[in-house]
Amino acid sequence: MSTNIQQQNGSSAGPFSGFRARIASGDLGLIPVIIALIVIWIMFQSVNGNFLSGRNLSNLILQIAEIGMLGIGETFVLLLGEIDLSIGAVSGVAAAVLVLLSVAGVNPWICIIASVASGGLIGLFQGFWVTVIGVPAFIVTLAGSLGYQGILLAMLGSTGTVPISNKTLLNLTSTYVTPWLGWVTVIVVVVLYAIGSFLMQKNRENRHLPAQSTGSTLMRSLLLVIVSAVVIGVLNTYRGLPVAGFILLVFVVLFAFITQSTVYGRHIYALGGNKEAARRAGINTRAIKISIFTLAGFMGAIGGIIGASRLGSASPASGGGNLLMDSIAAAVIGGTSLFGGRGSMWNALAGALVIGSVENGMDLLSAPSSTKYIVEGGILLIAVTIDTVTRRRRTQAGR
Amino acid sequence: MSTNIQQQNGSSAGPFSGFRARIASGDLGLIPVIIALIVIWIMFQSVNGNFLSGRNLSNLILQIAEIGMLGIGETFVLLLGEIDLSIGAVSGVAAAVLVLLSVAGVNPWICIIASVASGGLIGLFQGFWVTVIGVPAFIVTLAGSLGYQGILLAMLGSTGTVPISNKTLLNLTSTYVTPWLGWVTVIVVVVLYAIGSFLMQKNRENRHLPAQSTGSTLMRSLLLVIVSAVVIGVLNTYRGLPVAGFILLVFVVLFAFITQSTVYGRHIYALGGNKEAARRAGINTRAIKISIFTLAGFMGAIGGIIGASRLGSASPASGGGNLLMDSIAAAVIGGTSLFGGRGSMWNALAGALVIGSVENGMDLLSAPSSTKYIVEGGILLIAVTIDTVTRRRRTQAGR
Amino acid sequence: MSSAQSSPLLSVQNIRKRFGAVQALQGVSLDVHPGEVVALVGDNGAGKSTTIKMIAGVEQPDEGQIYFENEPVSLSSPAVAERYGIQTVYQDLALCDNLDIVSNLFLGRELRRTLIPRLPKMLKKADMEERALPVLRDLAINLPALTTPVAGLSGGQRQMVAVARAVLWGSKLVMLDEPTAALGVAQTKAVLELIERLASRGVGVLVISHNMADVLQVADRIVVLRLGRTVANFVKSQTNREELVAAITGATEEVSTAQ
Amino acid sequence: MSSAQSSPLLSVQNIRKRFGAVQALQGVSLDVHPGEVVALVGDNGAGKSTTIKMIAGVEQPDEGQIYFENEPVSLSSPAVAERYGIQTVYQDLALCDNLDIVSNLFLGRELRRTLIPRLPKMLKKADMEERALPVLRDLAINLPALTTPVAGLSGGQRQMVAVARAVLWGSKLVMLDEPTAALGVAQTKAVLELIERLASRGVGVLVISHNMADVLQVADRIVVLRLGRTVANFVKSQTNREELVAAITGATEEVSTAQ
Amino acid sequence: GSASTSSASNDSGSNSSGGSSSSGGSGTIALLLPDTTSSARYESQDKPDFTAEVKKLDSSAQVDYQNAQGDATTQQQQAEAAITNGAKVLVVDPVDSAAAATIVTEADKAGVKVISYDRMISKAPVDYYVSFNNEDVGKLQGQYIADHTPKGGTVVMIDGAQTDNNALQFAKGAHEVLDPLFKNGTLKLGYETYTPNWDPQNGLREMEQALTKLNNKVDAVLSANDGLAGSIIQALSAQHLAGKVPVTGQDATDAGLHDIMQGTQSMTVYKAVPKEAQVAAQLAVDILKGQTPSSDVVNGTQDNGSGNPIPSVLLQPVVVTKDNIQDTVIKDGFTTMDKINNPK
Ligand SMILES: Nc1ncnc2c1ncn2[C@@H]1O[C@H](COP(=O)(O)OP(=O)(O)OP(=O)(O)O)[C@@H](O)[C@H]1O
Ligand SMILES: Nc1ncnc2c1ncn2[C@@H]1O[C@H](COP(=O)(O)OP(=O)(O)OP(=O)(O)O)[C@@H](O)[C@H]1O
Ligand SMILES: [Mg+2]
Ligand SMILES: [Mg+2]
Repeated sequence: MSTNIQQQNGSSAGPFSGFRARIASGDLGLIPVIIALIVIWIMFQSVNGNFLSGRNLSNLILQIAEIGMLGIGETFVLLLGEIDLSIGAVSGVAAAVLVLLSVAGVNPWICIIASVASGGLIGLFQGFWVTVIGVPAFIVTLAGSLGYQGILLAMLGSTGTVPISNKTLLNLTSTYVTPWLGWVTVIVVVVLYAIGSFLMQKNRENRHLPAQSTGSTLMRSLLLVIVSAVVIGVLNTYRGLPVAGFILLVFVVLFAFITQSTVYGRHIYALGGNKEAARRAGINTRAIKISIFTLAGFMGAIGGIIGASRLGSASPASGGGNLLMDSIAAAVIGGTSLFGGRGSMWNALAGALVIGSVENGMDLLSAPSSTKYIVEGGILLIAVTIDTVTRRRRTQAGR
Repeated sequence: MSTNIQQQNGSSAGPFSGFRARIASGDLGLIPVIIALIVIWIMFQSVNGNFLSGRNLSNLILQIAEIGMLGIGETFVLLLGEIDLSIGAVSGVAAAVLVLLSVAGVNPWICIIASVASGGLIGLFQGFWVTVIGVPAFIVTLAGSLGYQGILLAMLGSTGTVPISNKTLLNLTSTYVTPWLGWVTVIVVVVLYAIGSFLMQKNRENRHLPAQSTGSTLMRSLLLVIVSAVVIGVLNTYRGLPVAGFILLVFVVLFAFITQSTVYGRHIYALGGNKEAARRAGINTRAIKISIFTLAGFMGAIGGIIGASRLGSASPASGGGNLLMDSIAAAVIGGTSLFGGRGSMWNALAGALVIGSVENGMDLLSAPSSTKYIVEGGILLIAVTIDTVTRRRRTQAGR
Repeated sequence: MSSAQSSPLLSVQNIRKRFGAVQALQGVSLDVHPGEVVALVGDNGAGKSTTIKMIAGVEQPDEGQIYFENEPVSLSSPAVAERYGIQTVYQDLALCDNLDIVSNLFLGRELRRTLIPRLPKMLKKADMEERALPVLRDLAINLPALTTPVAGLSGGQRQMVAVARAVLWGSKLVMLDEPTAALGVAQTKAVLELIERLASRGVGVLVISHNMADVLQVADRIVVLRLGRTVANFVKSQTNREELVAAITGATEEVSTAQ
Repeated sequence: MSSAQSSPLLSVQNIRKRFGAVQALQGVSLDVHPGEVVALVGDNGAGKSTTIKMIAGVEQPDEGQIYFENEPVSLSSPAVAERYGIQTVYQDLALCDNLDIVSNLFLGRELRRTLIPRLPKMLKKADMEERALPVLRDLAINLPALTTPVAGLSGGQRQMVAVARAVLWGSKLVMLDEPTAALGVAQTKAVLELIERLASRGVGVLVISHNMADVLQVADRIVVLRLGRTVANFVKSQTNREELVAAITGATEEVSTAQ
Repeated sequence: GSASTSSASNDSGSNSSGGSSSSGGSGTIALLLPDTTSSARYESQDKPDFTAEVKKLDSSAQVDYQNAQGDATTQQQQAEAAITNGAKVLVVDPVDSAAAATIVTEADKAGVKVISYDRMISKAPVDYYVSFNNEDVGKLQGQYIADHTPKGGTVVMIDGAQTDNNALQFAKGAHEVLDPLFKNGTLKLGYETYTPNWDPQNGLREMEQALTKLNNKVDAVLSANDGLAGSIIQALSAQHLAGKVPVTGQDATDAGLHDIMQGTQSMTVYKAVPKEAQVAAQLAVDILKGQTPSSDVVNGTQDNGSGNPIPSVLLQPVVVTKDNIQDTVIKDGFTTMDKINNPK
């Protein structure tokens, strides 16, 4: 008749206790995709010594900025157990809005706001249709992507590509965080992280709740110091951290915070895990769903702006090609489930890095197209296979 | 303490009883998509009088033959709650195999067998990876589609388009069932259907199980007579039923029979409904999953063969474009669920007809690309919205 | 433990509900007063769960009216019901398998901190864990660490999480659909005690159970459903197991005592 | 109704199982003889369902051995267990919501007709419906039309479909995980009778229940689990409710009578 | 760093890691081509011819070949990769003429020269331009139709992908010739459509629908390229019209020339790709060696909106019909009669 609630490893455990517990339970989080990334990097570096140069990493960061933004949007939608097939087309429309306004002489910031607003509006429309009318997201967004492609053609079809001449817009993706500012950023981030972790640990210890050990907190902070210092150090050998990459990182951190630490984020996971349970718990599932589709539209537009800035133009082909599949793949490779309720923003970033690295590396090797396709497919498969096989313990540990 | 098992409307009910019961329960099957189809047809016919001509219907049938085949394959995979993103690329590879062998002078039937076998082999590989290694189908088939695109380029990249000169292969999609043979077919089908329904009804009545009324059986047979007679009659005003359309119909009927009336088909639905329950019932879930992916590969290849025969060639663009999305959309528009366990082969056919009709109609109007895209998207959305809204009663009636 | 004298907290009047071909409810009426424990009993498929879902706002009745605190109410969603102070433990336990025990306990009622007004509120994770512990301890149940996802819980453990949830939040009316079905002896006792504690705090309790011993122990009044219809309404002190079973199975017709 | 004299049908020897951080089983041993009804009891989370899942081939033990008809067996999947003649009713009822009642009853055991050898077999739908009717009638339950999907069934109705399934197919050993938890009075009685009928046909039955009255009525022998370990093994005639409850909750230590 | 296509011949010391600009020998030339689907020429002609010519002129130079698969963003990534790899000259056939301006800007910053190949990069200071004029291609197609369609005849125009800038230019050129005729009633435009993705499947459906709509009253078909022409001929032959109606084309693919020999396709616009590739290779090697290309190669200038005239090599596209196959494509060694009669 005794009650018995097991406690997690308390504060007395060693610095690696959390990590070891995770390995034991098979919940590895980002570890598999990071392993895959490291393997890919070592592979390419060994074939072409330029791969890990500051310059190429800087290229890589700029190259994934757009996919990363779209991947974040897609991750939100996937967390709900839905899918957004229009995010590529939305980014195209947003790019066209941006460029056409800019060409008409509108202030660049107003262009950006209008472009983002158009993406949000499209997302809102889709969210409404999915939620209130109840048509499956797959169809709404597929039909949407056709429609938006039509709108894009109507906007640019007769003129073809329209170049951007506004410097502010072009600079979005061609300026860099100066080296010393990069270092300052690293220091600020690490200090904030360390203080935050320490305060949380103390708070939990004071309440006699299971908490991380001081050793573990220190270890994590140290790891963060090393990784971010190496990255900034390498990037500074070229021109520093690209501003677009910095913006992407800010989005990832912001949305990671929202999904992990806010009520809204918790409700997203609840909806993805069991929609009916969430509804019965009194959560306003409709509002959340609509807001997420709107958010995905926003992120699509932001990706489109970055894409347009990088290309220096918008064209009827904007938002086409592999963009959609790449952004879904980024989310999924990172470990986000297609069935909802599992995943994180960090997954999207890691997945975008995997895809970006493969494309970047294959281009660097200037392999024939056929080889490129085959190798890209192969690496994708292997990266996720690593994830699956390491995660299998978890599947065995339960359902 | 009385046991009480409700009986369905017995044989005493009127001819429409089954239909009325369906309406009441909200399980409308094909009705919404057929309504959508009729609306679309009336719309286009009112704008362009050629739309419902024998000639254009014959075009339409040939135009949907490939999507239909791929839609069938995709439906099988969706029934399991999986997805196949490679079916387009597989059809491209199969087309290349077909054409290259044919150009090398191989007997056309052996070309076809080799092409279909290559599709099946690819499907088998994917099925293995999904089932045994456990990587999500989304990733396996996405990576696969990249890889097969690479293979296609390796086969055709340096030569470009390779034309077919073999008459047998070209005739697959350019011959027609002669008018009188068409009528014979209609009669055979209707008679078989009527006898089958009647025997089943008698069998059930003899066992005192709820059965359709004789009136209802007669009504259904009559409906079948009218519809098929009208279709064949209209097609015969041109050249008759295209052989490729006949083949598609045979596949639909065959696979509809397999999914609805065989043990294998029942197990597919079980797996799609609740994988764990199916496994616990002792069903060999792995074998079924692998076989379905193989089947999807087969259907991809058959679609590819039809596509190549129609184009009279294979090229690096084979299997690309909208083929994949169209075939998934065909399945989903028809009413097949993306989450497994609900749908049918007839849905795939109906969905392919919807998509095909829209594209056919828009091309007939030679609308500008922007309008085409927008209208296609709009019709897609509206077609499925009709389905959703009429089905809503069902959602309200439970989950 | 009163009934007739005070005005009812909840009054369900003649509701009907059809699912496709099945007429699940064809006239259900019942009252629950504040501080009263009402048991809803009936055979399998009699419509008990459906009745509860109507009151919880999960489904909407085709006909009939529900009154809460003497006002006619339209319970169009669970969120609305919750705003009236109604909490429910469902038979098909509505938990999010991907979330941990604490998250499920606080789902939709998370303790929150406003960082910036009008922006998403932060979760007070430590506070929630702290508050969850004593509630779960009260329920005499073995549980793994509170941060494990509920996917891995045993049948009884899941049941307890659902019960704890309703108890934490129900302010006026708590409904429990077979809350002790999956529970062990000690846990069943704990839940029955809990129901009594709730009632003594003035909360109305509507409980479904197939266990006549439990029903007779905990309920003040017993409403019997048969084939989607309320067929009897007993006061605990004036009935016994045999009479109840007879009413449930229909061995007696249209018995109705008291009230 | 024998036990020690015949050799056991099923013998589980000291199995252990860990799920991530939770050690669910840490030494479970039990025997079931042909024609014998063995009850497995224990507190919530004691490991009863996990034990049954090992025997049903749903999960594999980390350590320990299972013998079936005196042979060591490796129950690597439910299909294997089924081939040995083992059928199970799971606590988290494993039904396909999109299929109808008849299809669920016959799932994996469909009556079939070979049209062309080596090609998919045809379903004998009418035969299955015909055979399902009497079995369901026996179980004294209200059911909607047999061709409605099980998604819309009530808790008890689902439970009955699962029980009927196991009864239809279990040829040597039938395991039932809380089969009467969601059932009404009449239905519970029907299931208990069914268990007795099965045993009298020589089938071994392993049943989990929290209801001591039912256990004492139907079981020949009672095995008690506590915190993942077998702690006691009673012969029905030599024990009583209080002793059982004491063993379950750990009020007495390591009691073990008979066998 | 070393590139892989042009083999291991020059691997000595160039595989050292880190160095981002200069890699031993006389350096690398990057050849950036747009796609593999709109025409087979890029993989089957441009790439091998260009590479061979470079090798011939300077055996130590390397060619770093990239194909963007029709995606402007991919092309930009590939340009970045080439610059990272230390290429000194970029030969760019832009997927998108306007978007490729950013490639020029980046190359400029890295001190890398850019040759705009086949299609002009607009509004950017490219160093040289080697091409056939896209609008000229359209004009040739349009002129052929104007010359070979009976008065009052109905013309069907099947254009390329509207999302492809080049397709817009082809169509523009054709309309420049035909629009006056449409206007004065000499010819009738019966049907016109762009073809999404240049997809032959779409082209086939469009032609079928055009025939249905016009009730087979079609007197000429302007097809943007040979790939679409193949689909158009399929649709015509189903109506027994193949060979009775003029059909244009572009690229002089083996399949297209095959149809010309069969009489089902009337013409194709032949752009002497080997010549183009050779000239571009010559310019690139000259730049690599620090020499100024001779003025008899660079035969003009072209305005691309960048403010400065771009020194250009302008080549003349040629109309190929059954009559002049021998004198053009065969004589140039572009293809062989054997390949035409028996494609692949
Ligand atoms: N969503 C639904 N769709 C179709 N029929 C339904 C649905 N929900 C309930 N029913 C039917 O309504 C009737 C009443 O079901 P309900 O769940 O209310 O019974 P119950 O009294 O709770 O039974 P139990 O004691 O077995 O839980 C049953 O016959 C059931 O089949
Ligand atoms: N898949 C799983 N993953 C993680 N833990 C699990 C899993 N399955 C069971 N457990 C844990 O193992 C222990 C035993 O669970 P089990 O389901 O066997 O209990 P039980 O005796 O059947 O309890 P109840 O009477 O409540 O059904 C529980 O603590 C549970 O949390
Ligand atoms: Mg119920
Ligand atoms: Mg259990």
